[in-house]
Amino acid sequence: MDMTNNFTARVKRSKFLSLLSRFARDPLGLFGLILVVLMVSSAVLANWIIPYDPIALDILHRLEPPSMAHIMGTDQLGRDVFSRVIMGGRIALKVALVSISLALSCGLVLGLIAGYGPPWVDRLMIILFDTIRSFPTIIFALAIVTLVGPSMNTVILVVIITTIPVYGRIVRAQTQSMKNNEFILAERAMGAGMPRILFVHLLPNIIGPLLIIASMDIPAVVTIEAGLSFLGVGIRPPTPSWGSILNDGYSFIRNTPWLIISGGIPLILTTLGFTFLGESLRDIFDPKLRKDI
Amino acid sequence: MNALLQVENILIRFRSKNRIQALLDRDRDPFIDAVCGVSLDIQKGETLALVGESGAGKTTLARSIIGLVTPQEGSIRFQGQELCGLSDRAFKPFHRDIAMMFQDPIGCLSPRLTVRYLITEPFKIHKVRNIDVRAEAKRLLEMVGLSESFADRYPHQLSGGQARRVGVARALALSPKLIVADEPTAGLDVSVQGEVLNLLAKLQDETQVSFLIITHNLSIVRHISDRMAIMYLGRFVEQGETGEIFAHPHHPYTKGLLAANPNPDPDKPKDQIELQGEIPSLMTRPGGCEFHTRCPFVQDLCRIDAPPVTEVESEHWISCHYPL
Amino acid sequence: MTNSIHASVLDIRNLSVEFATNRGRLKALRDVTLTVPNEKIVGLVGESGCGKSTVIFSILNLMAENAVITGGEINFEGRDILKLSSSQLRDLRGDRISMVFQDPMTSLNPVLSIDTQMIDIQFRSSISKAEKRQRAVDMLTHVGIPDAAHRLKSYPHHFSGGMRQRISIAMALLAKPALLLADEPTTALDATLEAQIVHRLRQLQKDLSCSILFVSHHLGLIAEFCDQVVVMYAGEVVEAGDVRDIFHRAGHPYTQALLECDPARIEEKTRNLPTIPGDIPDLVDFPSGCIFENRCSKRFEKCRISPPLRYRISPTHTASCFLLAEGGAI
Amino acid sequence: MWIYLAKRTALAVVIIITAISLLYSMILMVPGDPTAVILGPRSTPEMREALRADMGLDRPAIIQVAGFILNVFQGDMGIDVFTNRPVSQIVFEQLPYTIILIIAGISWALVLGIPLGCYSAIYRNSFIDKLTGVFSVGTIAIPAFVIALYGLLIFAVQLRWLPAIGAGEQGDLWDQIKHLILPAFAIGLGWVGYLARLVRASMLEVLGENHIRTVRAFGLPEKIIIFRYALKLAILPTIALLGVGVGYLLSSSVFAEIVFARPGIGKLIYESVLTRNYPIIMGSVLITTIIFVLCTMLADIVNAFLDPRMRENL
Repeated sequence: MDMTNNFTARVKRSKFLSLLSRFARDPLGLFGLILVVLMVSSAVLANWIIPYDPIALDILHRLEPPSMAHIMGTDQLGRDVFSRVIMGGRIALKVALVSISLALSCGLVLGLIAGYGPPWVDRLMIILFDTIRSFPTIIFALAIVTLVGPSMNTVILVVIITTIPVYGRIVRAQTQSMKNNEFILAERAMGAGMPRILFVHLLPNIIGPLLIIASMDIPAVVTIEAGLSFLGVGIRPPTPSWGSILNDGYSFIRNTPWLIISGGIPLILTTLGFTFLGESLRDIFDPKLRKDI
Repeated sequence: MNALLQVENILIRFRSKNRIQALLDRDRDPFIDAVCGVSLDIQKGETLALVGESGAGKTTLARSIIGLVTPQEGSIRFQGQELCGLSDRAFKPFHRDIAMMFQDPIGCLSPRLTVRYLITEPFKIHKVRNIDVRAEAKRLLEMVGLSESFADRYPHQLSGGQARRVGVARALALSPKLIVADEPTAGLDVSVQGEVLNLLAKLQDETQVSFLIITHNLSIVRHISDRMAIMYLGRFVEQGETGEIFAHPHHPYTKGLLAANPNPDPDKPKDQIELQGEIPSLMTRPGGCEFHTRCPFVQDLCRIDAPPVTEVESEHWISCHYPL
Repeated sequence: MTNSIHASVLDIRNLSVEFATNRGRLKALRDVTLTVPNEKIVGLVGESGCGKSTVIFSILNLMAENAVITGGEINFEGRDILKLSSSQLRDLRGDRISMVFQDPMTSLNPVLSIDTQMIDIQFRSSISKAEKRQRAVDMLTHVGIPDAAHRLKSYPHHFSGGMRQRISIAMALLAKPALLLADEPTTALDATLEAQIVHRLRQLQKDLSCSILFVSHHLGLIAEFCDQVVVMYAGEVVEAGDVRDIFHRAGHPYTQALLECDPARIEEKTRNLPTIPGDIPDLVDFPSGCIFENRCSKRFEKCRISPPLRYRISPTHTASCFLLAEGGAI
Repeated sequence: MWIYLAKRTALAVVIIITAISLLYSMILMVPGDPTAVILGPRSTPEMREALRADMGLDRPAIIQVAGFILNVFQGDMGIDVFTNRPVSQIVFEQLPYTIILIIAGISWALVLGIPLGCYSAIYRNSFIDKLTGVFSVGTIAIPAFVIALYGLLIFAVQLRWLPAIGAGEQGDLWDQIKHLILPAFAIGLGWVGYLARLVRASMLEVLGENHIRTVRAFGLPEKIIIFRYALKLAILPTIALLGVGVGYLLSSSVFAEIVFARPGIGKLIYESVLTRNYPIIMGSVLITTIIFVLCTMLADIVNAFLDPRMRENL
């Protein structure tokens, strides 16, 4: 017993140091990391990267194929597609970060309440969570859009409403499985109050895996944003979005395939990047985390 | 007699089926009694051992003393004050005087906190402010025989024996009057369990703390306890002085348990009794004497009537129709 | 029957096993030598981390993936198991050698009935399904499962831990193996059940005249149940002998200390129980001398420098300690 | 078993009722005249007035919601103002197209995903396993509508192997199948990867369990170990998730139907969103939600039925 413990102690210490070398040994994780770094930095530095104003019209040069002047060509209104793609990435990332962090905080609080609170609160929360989860996401989103009207905030709202139950469920399950652990009973036996148990003892054990799951949800949110914008009910024109670029491309699919290609490739690369990175992070930090959530 | 802890006729029941299920099964009594009608007392500086196999209700009884489980009937008095029915807030001061140690030496420590935080946490919980956390941590670690270098470790970096010592330090932090220890040697090798038991004995000599020790390991009970109680299906079948019970067990179950914990000697006599069968489920308690299904000396009366608790010798109670 | 030719059914010589870990190679077993004679029960005793389970898992090659056998031989009925092909080894499993595992709650398949599982393991036999079922019922009755014919169709979760362990034993003995490996078969059970099952196992061993290699950390059980005892510490065999050699005339300081520590042996009440201070040495970064040197109360100069060999104390009794060297090394 | 069935059905009913109430309360929460939302555009003031009286908008919200739930359970989801036909009728006309698409999508995902997952688990770390790993993560990550678009671009527009739009001629089975291939491919691809990964993970977990070690110790042939002892357990979580899968496929089928201009619920909803025709949207959301809830219920029940521990205990 001593032997194995000594052993894990050393493994832990060296773990931090070997993090980078692990990435190097995991080519997909490294690939993901590079894609994510590219994506994030292009979103941050967008204003310096874009050669044209992404919403400036230039009717004379509409639907031009890629050239030196417009490396991804122009769309049906003559706007530079490359600039729109870069700005679209910025929007996608913004939507993802805002909505996931809000949903995560709400889900965390609600999940803790459900998991640690009295059984009737738990039952109520579970029914609420399960109800929201039982709406097919996109169809439900379309209903909300019809009611509230399309805008970026609607997209964020839709994502928050549909992801809170996911996080809430996870936090609840973790809390429930942990609240009868001996270390929590030991705290209660010492007279520790509910706030201390929740925030000093439960939260630190839940937050790690949750953050990894949340980071793996970024591609899903980017997909929803692009999807709604593709349907024309997401980000309002003329603000660029990968979804609306794809929509433009769809309308002209028979003669200008580059629009679809340049709207789709960054979307695919981003979702792939975040997914590979998330998988890799999960394998490093928490190999036991369930793979099917 | 003014005992430190006095438990009288405690009854703890759990719901065994939810309401709908009970209704469908026409079960008017969808409960199981984990502990039924148990009485005990512990004096200052004394150790009482609670012995029994899994499912006997030992842990439930222990948890009710610390307020984690609420008994349906009976009373638990600590220094004369009633603990049953107290709210969490009203119970809080008693957590200073009654500490509990849990079974799993490593699992009962919050995994993301350092040993220093863990052993000084009782001060934070009970708002003891005028202390130096570092010095206190050092003092407590020394008391349990660990060097100060352990203060910065995390639970998973400790061996079972070390973690158990940290658990003891935590229990000791507020100088309690009673420590309830649930299987203090569980998961420890024989060569290490002695260290932990010696430590508990030393602390008792120094501080006059009382122990309620729960264990299934009879061989340690002989050395660490003054009195012992043997539990079966939520009831005490025998209770008395440890030495007396080891020398003259009167209940067949006690005798069977003793026989199942043999002295490791290949030449010892093999005429001892062997209990048959397994502990019945709490859902289907046998009628009459509840031990009759496994008793090698069962007679007709045992199947019909539950035996009363009788004092066979001074301070030695058993419940058996035909004591050995 | 081949085992009439060989005096011992199992003969392990200098078995070494290593585990690949992040820190390097963990030398879990080093030069383990032990013998299981025909129709005897041999107890393998030691504290956690001593490698006793690794020994029996390596016999059937059921070890974790990061384990490598680096040397030695495992002779079973005269054949070295380590030289067998995987299909030859599979032919031995559950036929000539079978095994009972530690945790009865997880060692049976939860979604298949006992009936299915007990018929499946008789896949080698050409008798009819009804006959297989009858054999299963007979064996279940034999290990003490009441009303076995009716309960055969039940699933594992219908049985208590003790009953499941009886089922596991019944499955293991169904093919009448020459050797039964038992990895702490009663540790997860209550003391009274432990006694029942061990007594039953002893009876079955006599009826089937097989050998048992019984792994346990419970000294009382070993003393009562076994004919011979092998004591392991930190991946090495430190002492081996007849059960009375070990419990009455223990030679190795570790065995002596281990026996002293058992509170069941101490008749007088004491508030100062004996212990073995110190920890098991690191098995990756290895001490050069005797493995027990850092915790031994009788150590001297030589112990630190080189490891002791195995020395003979009596015809039936060996130990690895310089203090016992006068009998000569083996 | 019967108790479990009853409980699970009750839960489904509760969830459906909660879902209806949520949807209806959303209308009431949005600022503006709820009758305008409910009747959709092109409603006249008289119609709104009539509806207001009919719904009793002056009554407490809870009674309104209850009335609405009652209506839905009687199959009444209102009238579409455009065509003056019952909403339920319009939705049920489109439903079969979507259901066929989903069944096609999930079937090919199952047929390919489960064997792939098993193979990966059994031959762990082999080349195929690693390839499957990359493939499944990749297909999960790529949005279904992008797959649909690229499928359209490559196979229909550039290569012209498959038809681009519509559901095919009525009565011409071959034509209909040809029209089904691309959309089913698009919505199922992600699920091939998802199922492969799930089956692989749960298979590996089961293969590491103690009871598998037990049968190995009996020398049972590997084929029996995998197909009888491991697969039965490993498949359980997959079955439980198939219900959830229907929900995801309902979402992706919206895109597939729009991209391939295929009739179906998705297309219906999309057109209604553009015209802000709320009654149709509400009806479609309700019906798809009910389908989803029933599918998860069915999956849970099948799961419970296959697992003897659940079969008796619940």
